Amino acid sequence: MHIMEGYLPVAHAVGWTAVSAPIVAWGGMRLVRTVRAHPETKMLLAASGAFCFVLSALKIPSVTGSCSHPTGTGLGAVLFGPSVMTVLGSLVLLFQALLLAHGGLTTLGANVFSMAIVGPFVAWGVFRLGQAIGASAVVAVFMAAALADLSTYIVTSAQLAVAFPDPVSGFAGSFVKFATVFALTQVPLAIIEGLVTVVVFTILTNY
Amino acid sequence: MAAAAMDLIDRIAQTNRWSRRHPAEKLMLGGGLLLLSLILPAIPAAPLILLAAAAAVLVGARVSGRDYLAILAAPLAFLALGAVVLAVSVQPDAGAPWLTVSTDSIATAATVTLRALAAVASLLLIVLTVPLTALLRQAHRLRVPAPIIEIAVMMYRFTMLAFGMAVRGRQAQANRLGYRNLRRAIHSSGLLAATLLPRLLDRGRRMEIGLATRACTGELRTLAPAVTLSPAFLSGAVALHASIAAVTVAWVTLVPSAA
Amino acid sequence: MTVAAPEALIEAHDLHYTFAGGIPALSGVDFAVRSGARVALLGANGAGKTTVLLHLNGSLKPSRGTLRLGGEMAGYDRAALMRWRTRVGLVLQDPDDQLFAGTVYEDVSFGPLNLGLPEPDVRARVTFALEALGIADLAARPAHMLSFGQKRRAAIAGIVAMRPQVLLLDEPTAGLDPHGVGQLLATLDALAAAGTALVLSTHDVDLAYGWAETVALMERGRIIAEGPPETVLADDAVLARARLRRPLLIELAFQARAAGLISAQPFPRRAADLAAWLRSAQIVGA
Amino acid sequence: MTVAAPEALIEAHDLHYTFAGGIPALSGVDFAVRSGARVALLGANGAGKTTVLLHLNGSLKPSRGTLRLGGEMAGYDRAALMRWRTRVGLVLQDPDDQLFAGTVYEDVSFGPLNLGLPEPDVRARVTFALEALGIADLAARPAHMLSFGQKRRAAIAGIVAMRPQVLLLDEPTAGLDPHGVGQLLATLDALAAAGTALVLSTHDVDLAYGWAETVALMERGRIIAEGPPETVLADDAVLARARLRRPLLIELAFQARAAGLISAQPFPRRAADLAAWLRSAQIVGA
Repeated sequence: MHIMEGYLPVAHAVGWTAVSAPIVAWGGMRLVRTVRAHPETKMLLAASGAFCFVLSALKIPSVTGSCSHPTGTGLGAVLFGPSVMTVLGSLVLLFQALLLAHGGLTTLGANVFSMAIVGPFVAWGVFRLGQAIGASAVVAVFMAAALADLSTYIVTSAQLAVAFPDPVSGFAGSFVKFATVFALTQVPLAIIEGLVTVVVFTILTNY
Repeated sequence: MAAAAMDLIDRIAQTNRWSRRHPAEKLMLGGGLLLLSLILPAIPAAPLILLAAAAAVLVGARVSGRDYLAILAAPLAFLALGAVVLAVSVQPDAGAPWLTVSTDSIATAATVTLRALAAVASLLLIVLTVPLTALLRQAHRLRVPAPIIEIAVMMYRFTMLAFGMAVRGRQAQANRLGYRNLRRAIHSSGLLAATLLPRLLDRGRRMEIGLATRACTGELRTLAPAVTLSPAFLSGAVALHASIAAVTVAWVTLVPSAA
Repeated sequence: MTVAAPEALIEAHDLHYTFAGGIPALSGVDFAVRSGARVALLGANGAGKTTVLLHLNGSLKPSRGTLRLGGEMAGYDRAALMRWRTRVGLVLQDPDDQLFAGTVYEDVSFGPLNLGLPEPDVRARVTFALEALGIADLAARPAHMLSFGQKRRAAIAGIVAMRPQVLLLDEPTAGLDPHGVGQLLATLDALAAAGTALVLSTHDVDLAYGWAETVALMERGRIIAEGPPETVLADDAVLARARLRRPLLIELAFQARAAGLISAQPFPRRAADLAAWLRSAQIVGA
Repeated sequence: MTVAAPEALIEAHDLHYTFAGGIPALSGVDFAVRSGARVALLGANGAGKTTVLLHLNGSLKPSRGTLRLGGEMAGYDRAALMRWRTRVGLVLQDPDDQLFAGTVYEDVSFGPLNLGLPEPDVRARVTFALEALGIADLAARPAHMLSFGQKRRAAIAGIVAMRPQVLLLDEPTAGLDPHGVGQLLATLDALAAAGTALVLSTHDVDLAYGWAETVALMERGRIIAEGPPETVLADDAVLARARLRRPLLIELAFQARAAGLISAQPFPRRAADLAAWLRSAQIVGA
């Protein structure tokens, strides 16, 4: 679930784009440098990007029946690193907007911030933290993927709350509303994404 | 699965009556409407934009109404849910929060929903008439570095291959009852994803050989068929944008309650 | 004295199906699989063979038409599909689409485990399937380290381990060299002898002629002819419609007739029988 | 009077190659491609056909042995590889490994652009290649909207647009139905008539027998026999070593002989010539 085309007021659309653009540009520059030095990585990056896109579009057994879906950014961040994921995640969002009419172009900046920046960095941070405190790889990967998924939806709720504060209870009330509808229903899905990611991670590191 | 929706959108984008038109024409038309939907007051602009965008897709590009509605269904569901959330207010006093509805919140919900509807229709106009790769070709105008565009073009290709693999893989698992309960389904999904990545990376390596045999220099330069820009189409688009803006301005000035 | 015809294992009636974008895939397919069947679903690329197979095990739901299993109307709810797939197994064309990470043994155990069988039964079925396909020695190999032919066998073993009554195979000989094809057909013969009904799709007329008991010829989402291979595959009109050619052995028989050797019916089905057939041919002219 | 044999376009001598993991792929391959050649590289799966083709256009470098191009030792630096690939084109087996661009037109333009040609020349070559393969109407299609046969043609067009002197094709008929194979062979005939030397790999003995001028039989990384198809493919000993069978038409000739019809040499190469061949056959016994 992303913020739909036209849902954000102009100022917000521009604002979130301004926040996301430098971070994605930073990731993009690092990527371009890698690719210029090793042109063959282009193909592997494209294949990885396609993998992330398919992950995010895989219908995992849905509990809520909502339009929620996994983000796939947790696994991507653990496998490819967060700076690569900012770019691949942005491309995934662009593809979702253009191939699935899911999300949007004017809301791309906001969605990139929640899914391609916050999600991967949370995942990466949690994974590194887990390793640092000696948690098993399984636990670290589970937490990284589940929290990346959940944080994306919390940020989305916050973005919507900032844009549409409740006439009575302001940002806080609005955040509660959006979080209840969008983020809370995502909790079981986040757990499932965590579990699936553990299966994937275990297999990929074993074979 | 999303694969069916993507397949439908991609197929329409590749085969609609406007698919051979210069991408810039349709980007101009759809992008202009999208911009107007954001900056003009939703009443009366949004209904006009919705009408114009839908007409362009259905009449101009000859997209079937059934397909159009099927694609619109998902955003409509989001809109309906969002409208309810916006229309209801949380009253945090008296201990437990209360839900109330006010004219203000209903007005916000209506405006936002209308505007988003117009914007989605404009987005669909672009999405359904311009093939993704034609759009990516235009990205260099936005000064996107060539390697990023090349990765995106390749990613599109791999995405189409990956979706096929995922759909068939899932079918194969379902044939062996891999989705009979939640536990097995989580296991099967994990297996499927874990199989997909090495297969895609393998595909990437073989593609590397495929490109090398064509004297690849490191860059992935290609040439698109030459298409000419139609000045008539472009001026039509601009005229449409201008008249929607003019009607909106006139409405806002003449109808006192609109202000 | 009237004996009721044995109930068909699968009976499809008037199947219609349309792909996304409104492209018709099937337009009125009638097809039955009886116990002990050896059917070749023959057709050019794009004729609709795969789509028929996907309907026969419930992977696709027809937009019109009906499917009966053992005489009962097929259901598409979770429980009905489960029962359906235990009875009708489908092997997809590309083995890479159905082999998942892990060893051959693990992969073959996937289906029996999903059936919820106790471990000893699962192990017994895996052993049985691996032996039936002649790949017991590959059990511990990871799937990506197999040759193409071995992958194909492992994929079939994964379905055979579910002990289906009907085994559907989508282009099972594609990509196999003559030796691999021979091995595969021998395996299929063994499965048929053990009582499994077999339906395979192919565009190889020589294969269909030599292997099948019944040939169903597909073209543009329809079955345009069905019957014994020596009849269907000698009918130039339907072959032309299906954009296929005569099997070489039939071609030879026609040419022999044209050369003045009147053929003795029936045409030989295997190249090895050619000598006997030529010997029995009545010589005219010369 | 001595006339120097025309210099071979490619001449491979004693090629050795080992895959990662130490598995030997080639162990001493000698192979030459002369102008006007129509060679079928025939062998079972895993015999080393693809590895030979990858060496012939410089995609793999032999661990031992030499390659000469037009008499000169092949180089593996960037400039040498570039010249090499302009002269020797390789079409991979799976067209999905080769098609990368958004549309067929763009994809076919890739090679000519890499050659550094000016835009009008690139466009001319794309148009020529699309027409040579009969897919001009598919120019604006993306690869995933093509049928398998169309993908194959698009992949070949991408190489033909580079106007190579030698065209190498890895299993070009794999996955094609009889109609598709017929179309492809007609296209190859046209390219051969225009002066392109052709080498194709296959495990289809009937195809090799009917199409090739020279057959090179591979087994375990070696070429174990080379010569005209009617000689090589009638030699049961080498066929057995290569795990292949006789072409059906040769089988027929043998069976006819066994049946008491002494065959008139040479064996017919096409099924259509059978009647004439049978008519000319000397009848013994009867």
